[in-house]
Amino acid sequence: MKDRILEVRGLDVDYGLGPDAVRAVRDVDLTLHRGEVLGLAGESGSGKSTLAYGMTRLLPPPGVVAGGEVIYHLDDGTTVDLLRMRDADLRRLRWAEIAIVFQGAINSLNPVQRISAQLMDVLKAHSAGSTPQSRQDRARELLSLVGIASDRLHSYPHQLSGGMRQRVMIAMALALEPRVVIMDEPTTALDVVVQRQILRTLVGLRERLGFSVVFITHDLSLLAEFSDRIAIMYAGQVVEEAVSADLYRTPLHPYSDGLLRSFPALKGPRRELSGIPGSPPDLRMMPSGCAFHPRCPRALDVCDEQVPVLGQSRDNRSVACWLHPVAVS
Amino acid sequence: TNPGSTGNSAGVLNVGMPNGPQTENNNPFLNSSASSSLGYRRLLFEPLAMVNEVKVTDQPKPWLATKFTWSENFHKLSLTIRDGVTWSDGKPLTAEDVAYTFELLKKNPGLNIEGVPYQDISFSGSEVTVGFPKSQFVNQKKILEQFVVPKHQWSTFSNPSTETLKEPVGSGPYTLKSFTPQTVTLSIRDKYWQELPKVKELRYTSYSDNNAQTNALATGAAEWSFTFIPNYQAAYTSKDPKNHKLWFPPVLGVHGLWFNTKAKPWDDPALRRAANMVVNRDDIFMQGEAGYFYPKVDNITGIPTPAGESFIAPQFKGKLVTVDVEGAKKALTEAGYTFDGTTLKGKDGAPVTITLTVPSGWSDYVTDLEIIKDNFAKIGINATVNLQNADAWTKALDTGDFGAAMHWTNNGLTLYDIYQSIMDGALYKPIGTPGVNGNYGRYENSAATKALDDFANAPDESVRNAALHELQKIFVQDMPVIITSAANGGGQYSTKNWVGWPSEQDQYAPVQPTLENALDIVLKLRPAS
Amino acid sequence: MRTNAKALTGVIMLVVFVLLAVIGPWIAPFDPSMRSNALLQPPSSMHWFGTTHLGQDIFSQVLAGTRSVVFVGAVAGVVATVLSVLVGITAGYLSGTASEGLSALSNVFLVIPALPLIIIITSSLPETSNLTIALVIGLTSWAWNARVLRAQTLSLRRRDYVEAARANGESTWRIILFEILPNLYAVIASGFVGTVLFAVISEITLAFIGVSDAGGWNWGTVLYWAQSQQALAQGAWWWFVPAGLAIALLGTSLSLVNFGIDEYVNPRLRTRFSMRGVRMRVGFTPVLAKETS
Amino acid sequence: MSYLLKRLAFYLLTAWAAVTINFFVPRMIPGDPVQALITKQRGQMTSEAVRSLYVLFGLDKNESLASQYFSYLGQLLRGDLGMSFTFFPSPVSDVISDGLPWTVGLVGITTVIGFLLGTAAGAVVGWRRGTWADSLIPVTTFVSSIPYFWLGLVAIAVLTGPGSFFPASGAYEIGLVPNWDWQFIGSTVQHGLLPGFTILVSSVSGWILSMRNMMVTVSSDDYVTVAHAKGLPERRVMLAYAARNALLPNVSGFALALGFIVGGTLLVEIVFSYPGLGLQLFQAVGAKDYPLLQGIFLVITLSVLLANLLADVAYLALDPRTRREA
Amino acid sequence: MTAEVAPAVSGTISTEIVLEADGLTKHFPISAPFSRTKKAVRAVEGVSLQLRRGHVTALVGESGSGKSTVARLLAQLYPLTSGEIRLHGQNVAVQRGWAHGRKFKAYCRRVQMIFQDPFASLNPVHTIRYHLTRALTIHGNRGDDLEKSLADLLTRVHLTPADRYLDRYPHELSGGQRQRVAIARALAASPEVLLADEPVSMLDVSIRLGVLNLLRDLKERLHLSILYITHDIASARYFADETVVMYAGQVVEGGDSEKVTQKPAHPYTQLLIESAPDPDRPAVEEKDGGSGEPPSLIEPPPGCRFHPRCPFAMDVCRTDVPPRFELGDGHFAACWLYREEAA
Ligand SMILES: Nc1ncnc2c1ncn2[C@@H]1O[C@H](COP(=O)(O)OP(=O)(O)OP(=O)(O)O)[C@@H](O)[C@H]1O
Ligand SMILES: Nc1ncnc2c1ncn2[C@@H]1O[C@H](COP(=O)(O)OP(=O)(O)OP(=O)(O)O)[C@@H](O)[C@H]1O
Ligand SMILES: [Mg+2]
Ligand SMILES: [Mg+2]
Repeated sequence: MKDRILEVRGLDVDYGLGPDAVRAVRDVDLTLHRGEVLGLAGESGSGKSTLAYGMTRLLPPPGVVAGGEVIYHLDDGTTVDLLRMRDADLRRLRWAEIAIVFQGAINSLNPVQRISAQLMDVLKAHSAGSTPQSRQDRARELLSLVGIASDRLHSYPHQLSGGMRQRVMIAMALALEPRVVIMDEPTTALDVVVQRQILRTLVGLRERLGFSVVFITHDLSLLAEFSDRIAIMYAGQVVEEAVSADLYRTPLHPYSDGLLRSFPALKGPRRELSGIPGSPPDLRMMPSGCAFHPRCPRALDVCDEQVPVLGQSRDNRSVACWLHPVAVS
Repeated sequence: TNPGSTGNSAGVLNVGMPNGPQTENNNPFLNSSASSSLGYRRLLFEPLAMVNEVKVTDQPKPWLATKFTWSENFHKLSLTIRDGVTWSDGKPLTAEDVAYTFELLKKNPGLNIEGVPYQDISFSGSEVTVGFPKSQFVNQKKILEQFVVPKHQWSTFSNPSTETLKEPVGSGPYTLKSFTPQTVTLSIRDKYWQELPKVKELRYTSYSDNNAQTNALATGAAEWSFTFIPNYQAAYTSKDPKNHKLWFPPVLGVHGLWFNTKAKPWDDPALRRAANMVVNRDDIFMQGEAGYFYPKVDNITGIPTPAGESFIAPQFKGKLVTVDVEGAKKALTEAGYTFDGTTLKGKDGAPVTITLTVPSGWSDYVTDLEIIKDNFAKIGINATVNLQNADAWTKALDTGDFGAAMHWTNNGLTLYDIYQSIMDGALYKPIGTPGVNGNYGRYENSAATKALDDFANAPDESVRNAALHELQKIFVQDMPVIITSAANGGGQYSTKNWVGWPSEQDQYAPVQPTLENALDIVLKLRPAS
Repeated sequence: MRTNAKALTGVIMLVVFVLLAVIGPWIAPFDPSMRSNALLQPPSSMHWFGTTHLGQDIFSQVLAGTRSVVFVGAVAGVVATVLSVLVGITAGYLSGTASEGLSALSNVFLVIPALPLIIIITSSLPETSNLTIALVIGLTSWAWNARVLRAQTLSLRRRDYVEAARANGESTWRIILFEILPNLYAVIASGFVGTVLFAVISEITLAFIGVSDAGGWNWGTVLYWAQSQQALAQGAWWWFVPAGLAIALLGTSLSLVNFGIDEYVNPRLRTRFSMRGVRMRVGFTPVLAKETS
Repeated sequence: MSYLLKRLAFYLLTAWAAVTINFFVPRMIPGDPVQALITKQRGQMTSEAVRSLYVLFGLDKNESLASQYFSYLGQLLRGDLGMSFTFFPSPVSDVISDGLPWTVGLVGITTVIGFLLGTAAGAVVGWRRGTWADSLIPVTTFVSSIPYFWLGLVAIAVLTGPGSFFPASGAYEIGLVPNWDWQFIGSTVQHGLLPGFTILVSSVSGWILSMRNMMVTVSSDDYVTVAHAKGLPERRVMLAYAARNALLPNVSGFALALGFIVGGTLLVEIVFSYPGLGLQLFQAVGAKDYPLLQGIFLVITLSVLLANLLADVAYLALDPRTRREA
Repeated sequence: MTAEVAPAVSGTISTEIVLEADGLTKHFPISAPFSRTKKAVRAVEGVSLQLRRGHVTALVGESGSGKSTVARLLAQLYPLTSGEIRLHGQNVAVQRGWAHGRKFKAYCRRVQMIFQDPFASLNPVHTIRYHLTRALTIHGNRGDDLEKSLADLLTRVHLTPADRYLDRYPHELSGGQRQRVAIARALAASPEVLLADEPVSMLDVSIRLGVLNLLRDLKERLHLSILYITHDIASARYFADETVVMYAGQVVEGGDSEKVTQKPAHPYTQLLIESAPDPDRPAVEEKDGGSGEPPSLIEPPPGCRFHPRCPFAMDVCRTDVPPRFELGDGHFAACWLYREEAA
C-alpha cells in the first residue's frame, strides 16, 4: 500500500447546532495516498463540498465540525490532526501543505485585486525571506506552468476568461508546491473543451510535482477518466469506494449503478439509461436504515431497519450496502 | 487673555447683539448693513439733534445743529450747523454736507427709509433750509435724528444704495478699526468737537442668537445688549446681581390684540370693550414678556406710561384696566348678549368665537395669545390660537383675513403714531385688498380720521390737544385694539466696568444700543471706580 | 423559522407608538395646552414629566404629540413609497428616453438637499397642517428609494421568470404588477420604513425651528418651546429629555424593523454567529468537543 | 473614458435642472423680503419703510418670471450670484464665502472623520461577528436614532457654561481676527469640538452599521474563504480582502453624505450658532432672501454633484470592474 | 420510471417544417454614447435552421456561442438585427422594438420557450397554480373547468396527484419538479414548437434523464417540434433527431444526430467530441487537441471564425467565410475542407 497522506476518520459535519442542526456529513472515513487522484462523486447536496471544507476547517458559518479526526502526515513522518491545531499553526500549514481550488473561480478571486497581487500574497505570507522581485518571478513562472502568458500577470480577474481564471486558481494552488490539492468541481462551470484543457494541464503537473488530488464532481464519467480511486457519496455518507476502473465497470452499490446509468455516452454503442427515480432525502428527516432504500430498486427488508456500514466487502471492495455485506475478516 | 473680559483699564466697552454673522457693510443708510444691525453707525455718524424717546416732552438736544427752527405750519425747517466739527479724515463738516445728506435722501428713495417728503433743500453759510410739501409735525423726530454724511466721500459713489462703505468717514468720536463677521472694533479719534469719551475702544460682537447673547451677558463677555431673555433673573441678573442690570422703559409704540373690526360679531364695540376687561395684562407681562420685555400698558387709552402720561386726557387719567369678569358679563348682558351656561351667545344667538392668529415661531406673542384665550374663556368666548407661518400671517393681516391678531403699531414722539396705525381712515382698505401699512383691523371712523388729520396739520398746540383727546375718547369707546404692552427702548448693561448708564432714576436716553442715543450714552459712561 | 428578536422588539415598540398615536390624546391626563399655576415644575406625581413656563403638562404634550409624529411619518412614508415605486419600477422596466428621463428626475431630486427644501416649502405654505407637512416631506424624499428600486427592477427585468412571463404572452403592465412588484416588497418595505424615519426626524426638525401644524402638539413643538424658553439654561431638563428620548426610541424601533427586513433580504446577515457558546468564524470552522457516539 | 464623459453630461443636465428648480422654488412661495424684514423688526421699523425698501431691493419693477429666469442664468454664467437682501448690498458670493469655509471645515472634516472611524469600527465589528462586538449594534442603533440637534442641545447644557473648556457657540473666540496664527487655529478647534463631536456621534453609527453589514456579507464570499485557505495572516485577510471590498458600496453613500454636508447638518449650525452655510440658509429662508437662498442651493447642488463625480472617479479607481474598455 | 431511451429515428428528414429561421442575425450594441464607432457584440450571425413537426432538433456548441440568443430570437424576446423567422412559411419577425400585442400573443400560443434554469424561471412569489392558470388564461385554454385543465396539464408532465403540487411555491419543489412545471406552463398554450434552452443543465444527473424522457414523450404524443439546446453533445445524440452545431454565433455543422456525433465533419465538432469525458479512454495518452480561447464576438476573426484554433486551417479559412457544404443525407458542414466533396 502506498503512503498515506491524509486520513479522515469518523468526520461529522453539521450546519447549525443543537437539535435543528443539519447533519450534512456523517461519520465519513476517507484515505488519501501520496500522488493519487481521489475522486469524490455524488448528487448535488450529497455533502461533497461540506466534507472538503469541513476537513480543512474552511466551512463558513453555520457549519461546524461535530466530531472526527483529520490526520495529516507530514513529510517528516509525524502526524497532526487538522481539527485540533491552533489557528496560527493551521494557517502555516494551509496552502503550504494543503491547497484548495474552490467551485467557481469567479468567486474565488478577489475582483478588485490584480491576480499578480493575489498570487504574490501567498508567497509573501509563507516565505518570509522572499523579495518582491523573486515573488514576481515565481508568479510569472506559475502562470506559464498553467499555460497563461505572463503578460496577463497584472490583469484583473474580470479581464480573464472563465478558463483562464480557473487556471490562475490552479497556479495559485500550486504556488507553494503543496502535498495535497483539493479541487471542488473545478470545471463544472466550463465548457467541455476548456475543461479538458485544464484537466490535461493538471494531470501533467501532477506527474511532475507529485501531489495528491481530491477531485470533487458529480460527473462520474469525468472521474472515471481522470481519477485513480473514486468515493461515491450519498446523503452525507460515503457509500462506495473503489479503484476507478472497477467502480466504473462493476458498481456494487445500487446508487453508484444508478449514477452511472444516468449519463448518456457519446462513444460506442448506445447504452441503456435508467437514471435514479425519486429524489435525495431531506437531511433533516433521514429515512431509517440505509438512506438510499426508498429509491433503491433492489431494497431488502433489512435496508429500512439497519444502517449499512462502509467496509470491505467480499471482493475486497468498500461498499455500504446490505447487498454486499461486510466481509468478516 | 480673553478679549471678551477686558476691563475698563484698557478702556474697552463690549457691546453685543444677537444678529448672527455679519458681512462687511458700513453703509449707515441701509438697515441691512452691519453698522445698522449692530448699531455702531450711531458712533460713526452724528445726528442733527438727539431726541429722547423715553421722555418725549424733553426738547431735542442740539447736536450737529446748534439751532433748529420750524416754520409756523411745520412746512420748513431752518438749521444752524455747528462750527468746528471735523470729519474723521480731517475735513470740516459744513452746512453743505448737511444739505447734501438731505439731497441724498431725496434723490434715493431707497435710502429714505422713513419716507420723509423732502422738497427744496438749500444752504448758505452755516444755515440749511429744508422745505416740505406738508406739515412735518409728526415727523420731527425722523428729520432731526437724521445723521449727516460727508459730501466729499459720498459724492464719489456712483450708487449710494449699493455702497458698502468699506472706509466710513464720519464725524462721531470713533473710527472703524477692524471688521470680522463676528466682531467689529471701533477706536477713539484723537480729535472730537466735544470732550472725548472715556471709552477708548468699542467692540461690537454679533452673537448668533438669543441664547448665545444671553450667555455672553451672563458671563460678562457682553456688557451692553438688547435681547429677549425668557427668564432673566435666572439666566442673567442672578449671575451678578450687583452689576447686571436691565432697563426696559416703554416708548410711544404699542403691541396688542387687533380685532378685525369688520368680522361679525366683533364689529360690535361693546363686545370688544367687554373683551378688553378680562385680558390679564399682568400674566401677559410676566409670562409672555418675561416680566420686562414689552412693558405693561394698562391705561384704558392704551397709552404707555410713564412715557405718554402727559398726553392722557383728563377723564382717562388713572383709569386702569384690571380684570373684571363680572363687569364684563354685565356689560355684555346689557348690550344684548346672552349666556347659555358658560357659552356667550351673540345677539343672533350664535356662540361667540374668535380665532387668534400668530406666527408660529413667536413664542412671546404665542404665549400672550394663550393667556388671552384663557381670559376670553372666562366670559364664555371660545377662542382658538391659530399658528401660521410668518408670511401667511403677514398676508392675513395685510388683506384683513383674520379674526384677531397680536401686532404692533409704529412709534414716535407723539401718540399720533400709535393712533394713526390703528385708526387712520386714510389707510383703510376693504377686506381682501392688500397694502394697508397699518389699520389692519379695517377700522373706519371719519371722526378719528379727521382728528388724526387735525393733529398732523394743526397750527397750534390746543388744536392738537383737542384732537388727541378726541382720539382717546374714540379709542376707549370703540376699542379696535386691546393694547397690552408697550414697545421698549430697553437694553441690558453691566455696571461692572462702566457706570453712567440711563436708568429708571436717570432717564436721559433709551438704553437700546442700536438707537441714535447710543452715542449720548457712550459719551456719558465713566469707568467704574 | 427562528423569530428575529431584533425585528420583533422593533415591531412591538412600533405597535406601542402607533397605539399611543391613536389613544394618546385621550389618555393624556391634562389638556396639553392648558395653563396652570404650576409654572416650570420638575417631574412630580401630578406632572410626570414636569411642566412648562405656562404650567402646561409636558407628559400630556408628549402623549398628544405622538399622533402627529406617527401620522406625518406614515403619510409621508406612503406618499414617498408610492412615488418611488411608480418612478423606480417604471424607469427600471422601460427602456429608452422614458427611463432615462425618470432616472434623471430622481437624480435631480437626490441632488437637491431635502431638508432645506422641505424647510423652504413648508415655511412658505399658507397653511402648515400635519397633512401638508407630510405631503411635502413625502414629495421630496422619494428619490433615493426610486433609485434603489430602479436598480433592483433592472436586475429583475432580465430574470428568467420575467422573460418567461413575457414569452408566455403576459402584457407589460401585468408583468410589472404581478411578476416584478411582488419581488420588490422587501425593498419597498425597507424603503418605507427608512422614509418614515426620515419623515419623523424632518417633522420634528421643522417643528423645532418653528414650522409645525398650528393646531396640535408634536415632540418637535415641545422641543421648540423648551428651546425658545431656554429651558436647559434654566435647568429645566425635563422639558427636553422626554421628547428627545421618545424620538430616539421611535427611531430605534424603526431601525430595528429595518434590520429585520435587511436580514430577510440578505440571508447572510441572518446566520447567527454565536450560538450555545460556540463562535462561528469564517475561515476557521469551529470543532465541537468530541461526543461519544 | 466615455463612461466619465457620459457621467459628465449627466451632471451638467442635473446641474441645470437643479439651478432651474432653485430659481423657481423661492419664487413660488408667498411673502417677499420686504414684508419679511418689516415683520422681523416688529415695530423697530416704521410702516413707511416698505416703499423705500421695494425701491432699494429693486423689487418695484415688474419683470416677467421668464425674463428674470434668463437674466438669472446669464448672471450665473458670469459667476454673479446677485446681491443678498439680508446683507444688502453685499454680493451673495461674499456672504457665501464667509460661511462656506466654516461649514466645510467643521462638517466636512467631521463627516470624513465620521466615515473613516465608522468604517473602521464597522469593519472590526463585522469581522469579529459573534463576539462582544455584536452588543455594540443595539447601542449604535439607538444612538443613531437620536436627532443630532437634540444631542447638541444636551451637550451644550451639560458640557458648556461658565468656566467650561467648551464654548457653547460660535466658530472662534469673540474678538479674534481670523488669520493663520496658532491662537486663532486653537480657538477654532476648541469651538469645533462640541459640534463636531455631535455630528460624529450621530453619523458614525450609520457608517458602523452599513460597513458591518457589508463586512458580514463580504466575509462569507468565497474569495475571503480562499484568502483564509491561503494561510494569509488574519489582518491581511480582513483588510485586503474583506474590508477593501466591503468598502465599495459605501463609497457612493459617502459621496452623498459629503454632498449633504450643508443641508444635512443645518441644525447643528443652528444649535451651536456656527456661522456656516447652514445657518445662513436658515436665515435666508426666514428673510426671503432669494438671491442668497439660490446661491446656497447652488453651492449645495454643485457640491453634491462634485462629490458624486468624485465618487464615480473613486469607484473607477477602487473597482476595476467598472473600468470597462469602451 | 425506467424508460429506455430508444435510438432516435434516423434517415430521411422530410416532415413538415413548422418553424424556420433564415439568416438570423443579432448584434447587441455596446452602449458608448460618445464614441462615434458603433460597436456591437455579434452574438448570432446568419443562423438558419428548421424545426419539423414531431422532431427534436438539438443545438449544441460551446458556452457563449449564441445558442440561447437563437432561442430568444425564435421566441421573439429580442428584436432581430436581420433575418427572417417563418412560421408555417409566413414571416413573423419583428425588426424594431419589442414584440407585443395581439400578434405576439398569437405567436406565443404556437411557439413556447422553456428556460435553462428551473430555479430562476418560476417567480418565487407565485404558486404553481398561479403560473399555470395564467398560462391557460392568456391563451384562452382555460376551459370550463379550470381544476380539470390544471390537473390535465400536470398529469401530462407526470406530476400526480395534481393537488399535491398546485398550491405549492416553487421553492417547495425539487429542481426536476420545477422544470416539469415550467414545461407544463409551456404546454398550457398548446404550442406547436417548444424552444428548450438547456432544459436540464441545471439539474442533477439523476433527474436530468426524467425530464428528457418526458420531453421526448411529449414530442411523440403531441407531435411537438422541439429545439433542444445544450452543450452536452452526448445528450443530443440520445435525444435529438437532428443536431446543429454552433460556433461563435454561426452554424458550423448540422445533420442527423447520430452522424454528427459519430462522424463529425467540422474540426470544431471534432474537438467538441474529443473533449467530452470518456471513461473508456485512459487519461494519460492524449493527443494534443485544440487549444486557445474562443474568439471575441465584438471583432470576430475574418473568414472562418474557427480558423485561429483550427489544426487544419488553410489560407482560404483566414479570408473567406465558408459556405455550407452538403455531405449527403442532409448532413452539412461549413468548412473549406469539404470544398472538393461538394464540388
Ligand atoms: N448553510 C447551510 N445550512 C443548512 N444546510 C446546508 C447549508 N449549506 C449546505 N447545506 C446542506 O448540506 C448538504 C450538503 O451540501 P454540499 O454543498 O456539501 O453538497 P455538494 O455535494 O457539494 O453539492 P453540489 O454538488 O451541489 O456542490 C446539502 O443538502 C445542503 O442542503
Ligand atoms: N443582452 C446582451 N447584451 C450583450 N451581449 C449579449 C447579450 N446576451 C448575450 N450576449 C452575448 O452574446 C453571446 C452569446 O450569448 P448566448 O447566451 O446566446 O450564448 P450561449 O451559447 O447560450 O451560452 P451558454 O451555453 O453559456 O448559455 C455571448 O458572448 C454573450 O456575452
Ligand atoms: Mg459542492
Ligand atoms: Mg445559454
